[in-house]
Amino acid sequence: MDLHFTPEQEQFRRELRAWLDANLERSWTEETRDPNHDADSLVELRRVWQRKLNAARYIGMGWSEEWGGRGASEVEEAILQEELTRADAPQVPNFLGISLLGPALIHHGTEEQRRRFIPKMLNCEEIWCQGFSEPSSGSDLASLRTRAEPDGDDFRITGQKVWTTFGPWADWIFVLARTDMDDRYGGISFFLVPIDQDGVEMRPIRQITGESEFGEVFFDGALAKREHLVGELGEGWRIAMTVLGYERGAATLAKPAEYDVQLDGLVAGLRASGKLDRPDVREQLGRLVIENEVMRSNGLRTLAQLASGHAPGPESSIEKIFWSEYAQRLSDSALDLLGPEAQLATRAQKTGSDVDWAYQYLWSRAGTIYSGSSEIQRNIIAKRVLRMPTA
Amino acid sequence: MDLHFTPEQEQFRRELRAWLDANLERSWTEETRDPNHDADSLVELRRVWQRKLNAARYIGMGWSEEWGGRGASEVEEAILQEELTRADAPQVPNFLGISLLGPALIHHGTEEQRRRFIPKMLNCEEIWCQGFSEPSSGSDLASLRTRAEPDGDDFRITGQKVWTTFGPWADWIFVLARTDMDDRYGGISFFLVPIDQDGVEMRPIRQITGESEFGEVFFDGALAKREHLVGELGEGWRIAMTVLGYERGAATLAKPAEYDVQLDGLVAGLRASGKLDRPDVREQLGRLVIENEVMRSNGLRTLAQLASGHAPGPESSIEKIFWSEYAQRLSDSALDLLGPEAQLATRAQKTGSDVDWAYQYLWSRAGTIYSGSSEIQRNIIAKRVLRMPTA
Amino acid sequence: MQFDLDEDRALLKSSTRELLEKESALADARTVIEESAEGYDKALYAQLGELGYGSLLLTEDEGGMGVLAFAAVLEEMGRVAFPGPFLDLALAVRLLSQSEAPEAAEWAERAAAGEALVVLARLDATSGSPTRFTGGRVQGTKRFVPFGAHADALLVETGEGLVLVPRPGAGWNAVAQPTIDHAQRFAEVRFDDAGSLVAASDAARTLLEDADRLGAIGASALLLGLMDRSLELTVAYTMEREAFGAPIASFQALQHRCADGLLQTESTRSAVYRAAWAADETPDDAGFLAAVAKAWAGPAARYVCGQAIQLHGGVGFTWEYDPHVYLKRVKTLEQFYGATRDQLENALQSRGL
Amino acid sequence: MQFDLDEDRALLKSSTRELLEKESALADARTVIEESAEGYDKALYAQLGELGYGSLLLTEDEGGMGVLAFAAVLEEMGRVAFPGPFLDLALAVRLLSQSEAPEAAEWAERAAAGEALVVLARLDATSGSPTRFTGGRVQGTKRFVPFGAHADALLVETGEGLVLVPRPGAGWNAVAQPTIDHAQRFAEVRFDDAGSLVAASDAARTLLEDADRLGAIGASALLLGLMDRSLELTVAYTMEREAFGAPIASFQALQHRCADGLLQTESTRSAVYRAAWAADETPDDAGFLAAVAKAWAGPAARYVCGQAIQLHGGVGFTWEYDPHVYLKRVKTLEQFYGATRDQLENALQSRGL
Repeated sequence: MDLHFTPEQEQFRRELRAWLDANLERSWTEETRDPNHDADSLVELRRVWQRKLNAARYIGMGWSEEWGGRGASEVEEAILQEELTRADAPQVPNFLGISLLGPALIHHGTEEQRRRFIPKMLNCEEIWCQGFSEPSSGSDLASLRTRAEPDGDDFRITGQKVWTTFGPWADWIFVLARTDMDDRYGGISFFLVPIDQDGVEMRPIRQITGESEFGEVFFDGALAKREHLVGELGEGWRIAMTVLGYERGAATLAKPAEYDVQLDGLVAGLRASGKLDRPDVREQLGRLVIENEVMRSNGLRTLAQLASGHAPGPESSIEKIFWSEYAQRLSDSALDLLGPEAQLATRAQKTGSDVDWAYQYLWSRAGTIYSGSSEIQRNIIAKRVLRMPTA
Repeated sequence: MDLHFTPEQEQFRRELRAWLDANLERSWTEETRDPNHDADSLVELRRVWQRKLNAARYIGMGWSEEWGGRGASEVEEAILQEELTRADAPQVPNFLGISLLGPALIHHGTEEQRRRFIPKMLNCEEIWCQGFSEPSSGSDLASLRTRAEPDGDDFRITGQKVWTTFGPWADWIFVLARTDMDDRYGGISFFLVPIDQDGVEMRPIRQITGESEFGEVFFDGALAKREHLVGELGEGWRIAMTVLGYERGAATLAKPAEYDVQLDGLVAGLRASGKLDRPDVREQLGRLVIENEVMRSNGLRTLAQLASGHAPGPESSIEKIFWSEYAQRLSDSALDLLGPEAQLATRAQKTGSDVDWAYQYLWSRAGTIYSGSSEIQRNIIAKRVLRMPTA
Repeated sequence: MQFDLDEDRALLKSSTRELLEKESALADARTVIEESAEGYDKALYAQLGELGYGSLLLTEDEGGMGVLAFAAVLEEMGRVAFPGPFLDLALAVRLLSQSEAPEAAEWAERAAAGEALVVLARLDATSGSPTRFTGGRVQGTKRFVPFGAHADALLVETGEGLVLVPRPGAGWNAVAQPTIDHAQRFAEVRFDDAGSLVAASDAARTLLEDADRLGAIGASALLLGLMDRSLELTVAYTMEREAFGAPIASFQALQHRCADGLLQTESTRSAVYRAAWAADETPDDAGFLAAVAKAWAGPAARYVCGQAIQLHGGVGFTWEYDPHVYLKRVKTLEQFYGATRDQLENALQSRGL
Repeated sequence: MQFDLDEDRALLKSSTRELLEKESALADARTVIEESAEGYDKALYAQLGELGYGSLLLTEDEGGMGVLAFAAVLEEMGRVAFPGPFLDLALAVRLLSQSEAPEAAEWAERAAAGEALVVLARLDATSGSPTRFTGGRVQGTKRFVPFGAHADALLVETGEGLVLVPRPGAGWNAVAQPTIDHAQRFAEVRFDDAGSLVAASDAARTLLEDADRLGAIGASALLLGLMDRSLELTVAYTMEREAFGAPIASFQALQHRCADGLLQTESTRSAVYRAAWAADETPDDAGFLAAVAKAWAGPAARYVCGQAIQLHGGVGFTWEYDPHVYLKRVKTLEQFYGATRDQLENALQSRGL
């Protein structure tokens, strides 16, 4: 057992920190509180930030040099995400493109597809969004009904996708669509579709936070060219599932780092209000602190497993459940402990604790739903890890 | 809305209290701590206590005068149970006979059966136990496999029953047995079987508390006479389900009274150890106090519904879940709050709080399992109250 | 014993439901919440005033129907997330009607009629001196004054007692304090205004204790309505929504959480109605029971309305669907009118602990 | 980075499992727990001593294998609810071996070899004066001394430091303190006995802090083993047990609780091994991580082992089936070696809060 980072990894972290010090001018929290910003200018800021990161070769780090990467390991990727979180850097607009589509193209795409799409994805000339979920297939993704019908050499896509993060600003969407209505898994194919065309309508979805970071997309005979089919016909499900697995590890250190920042804010608020010495408050705070540290321990373990060549299995469901439910406990407790000031509206006013608690409280509701709800994750653990039978 | 008891009910309570003052010499807690007692002498003490209660016409109070009762309402029955609990009186050995078999005989038995069994049940000349559950049919009671086969006019019973409370001291057992293997519900009949015969073997089951209040019974061609069949052949399931419904209401006030006694003990212990002023302790204590009061509010509501002629429906599942899970939270918190002394072994030593916490902690584990586990209760609420569909 | 409401109150409750469903269905309520400046429909409040709702919380002798009737109405208001200061206004009316100060009766009448908005201003600003009443003027700053910016008069808690401050000619020196709950309009109000004492310190304390107790019961009744309707919406949604070829309502894990929701909701009902009935009938234990109801209702509603979002899945996280309106209301109501932690302490203290 | 144990420790762990499964399967452990006077198998402890387990917790320089190896062994002991003072003995050995007092080395050796039972006596009686060491004698009363009645020597915490008291000729003046956990044998010991100082106040404090930390890690490792095995037993039982025509393992509500059990158990594993590794390798944050591990492991084990009883249904409540053995051990371990509440406070303090 060895939880030390290697000297090279430590060196990577030091360089990254220095780079962030030099290049990140304002934290994301400050940006979002700046009344001169609107949703569009914030996206533009993120685009510029991604270009900076890309120029410094921090985007797609795990890919080979040929595709702009450095062949970095999962550990370095995790360090990158941890440091970006600690520094409160903006999230890059193409994070779904980078984490899902990039690997899909590298492993399953054609040479032409890689050349055409990867560079513009990396430097954010084109923003990508993901077209997997549909209004009536969320948890049960394979029940999707959007269909792609042949039209000459090409395809025409009809149906509806939803929860497309960054959809309202995206140029392209990668879509799972049905090319065979009868084959549940084998009838799904993977297409790249430009959004700026007749037959594609993108509507923003307003979230409970008041923002509209998601969209829903209506396809009405939208054109998907044959050359923009990824893999073979009917390989879409397999590609999607493989690629979802590549997300592994990246968030293992970033999540506890994110909650450390929030915990520091909570402590500051409690200190300011003179409550930090109350035993009831300390007990609740202590629990939040140790839970986050246990989460970090799980993360280090996953990372160590990856580093020694073990693929993490469905145990990653444990991490998903843990961080998403913890985030709810944390913001919920903060609202309780800090008193009415913590309820002040999202991103409107500062509290003594310098965290937008009301916003976090609302936003934390999404984590247990997206990317496989807590219910689905528990099903996975019961069935695939504990091998409990299906009813 | 009116949660007052009637003047008659208040009068009943006053008389009962006076009677208890005069007749209950030592509390049950004191008796159980008396090293001169063993399990048998404690049962004997309970038998004597039941006779006293019966002589004062507090047993089977809801039955008609013909059968020893006073035609009392559910409210009076609830007051009786509440006061017995407050006074920490011993439980009567025939409580299952009184609450289940008595009503079964009164509503479904023959005149001869009533005359033969009810008086001896009331004055505890005969102790009854219940033979419903089987090793492989617990939650799914209707899957029971003990069978009764005709033998001339009579029946021979073969099979196994389990969780028979007071079984080790019982003279008779009322048994659900299968008279038709193919009819899930309609193939079950209700028999009265003497235990002291060849073909019946009763073995005590040791519980996690170390006591053996339960038994398991093995039937190997045990004789059940035709005259001891209750109702018609195949009516057993219907009778059992009707009779289980008669339990309604009796515990509604007794449970919160029981936990009030424990809460008083917890407060005394916290006061003695100087912890009662700690905010973390007060928060936890406060939650236990208010939860018990909410339980009492539920109980008063159920009772008021009964008093105004409404039958409580499957909502009684809410009360079962509430008290059984509360009892676990209460003893668990007490062990945490009172420190190591609260862990001292069951009924061996007193703590400052004068409650046998370790015993309560273990015993509380049973409540969420017996009489329909918490899982079954939640199924009932979902399906019968909320009308959610079966998978 | 009887748990059902008597005929008058049952009729009040059902006619309130009818009125609210006609005049302020959730969709309308949401329009008011999301678009109006004041945060409530003035015309509708005037109509409620005419119908006698404004004086509902007064005793029957005073022309009201008492706390139980009030709780029944608030439950219905909770169900449709009825916007505005109904609870706060009722507390002010009750308080003013118990004062012997000459101005009080008139303001009580106007407030009850829905002609004037009067609410309590309690919480002092976290920094600065406590609010004082000296030389006929109120000086100090109050935060989280409900609907304070639009009030016609404020009942201000000061070191000297409770002071009625009519809106000054130039309007309030107020800053909006928008919270997580769009239905709630708080303001921080800075006072340097003329006012008149409606109750001196001891009398004020008694009145405010009464207001605290009724505020707790009222907020609990709102929470009851919110969680009751939220559970209904959730169960209905799970019946419609299909996954893996079956309505998700058939999945046991979801069933058990809905069952827990029912347990929480029905237990809240028992606690709230008992506390409200006690406030009318057995005042000795009403303080304890009010604390019990509020300490239970807050976390219960948070559980039910949080689960509502979870069980709605993706759409539960959208602005368009309703569950978030309930969750947000719940979070604010849980924190105000005696936060859970404070009510637990109140419960212990009223039991002599 | 690597999470797996290195070869030596992995071998130690697997050979410990083999040994314990052969020599002390749960059935045998239960016989010792339920029937023996001492609460442990003396011959088996001597055998463990011969095999070097007694000095395991010493550093490699001192002939041990350190904390990580120790945790791995305790996890295995937890799995079979291995009875006796193994953890307490190891703490005493470590402590004695760090003392410079002349008697200490000899006792350390005998204790490590399984020839003498030495344990710590920490908690003063709730009434009476704190334990003192004056004029070469220890005077005072210690409660909850683990396996104290059968100890050959006790390491007594006094106001003057840590004092070694060999069993007096007439035996200890001890009263058994049986708890909920039959596997644990506590005694209250009244001292008026000759002893020798093995560490004076400051040095004693340092040694005891070390013992606290290692006790927390050791207890957490035991809890890990207990819940790990308890979950296995439970999942296996739900696969066998049928209701309504299907194995109860197919019911989603039960599946989700087992899934939560795995989450709790595997998270405990991460926390315990990280803390143990840190105690060997990065002592600066080992105190914090030990507090984290213990504060997490207690409630986690209580959840898993409590659910084990619930999911076993009726048989879970019997003496015959094993789940209660685990639950009882868990409750005691949760309360001792730093109760959850105290470890939460330790965690905050070690973070400077």
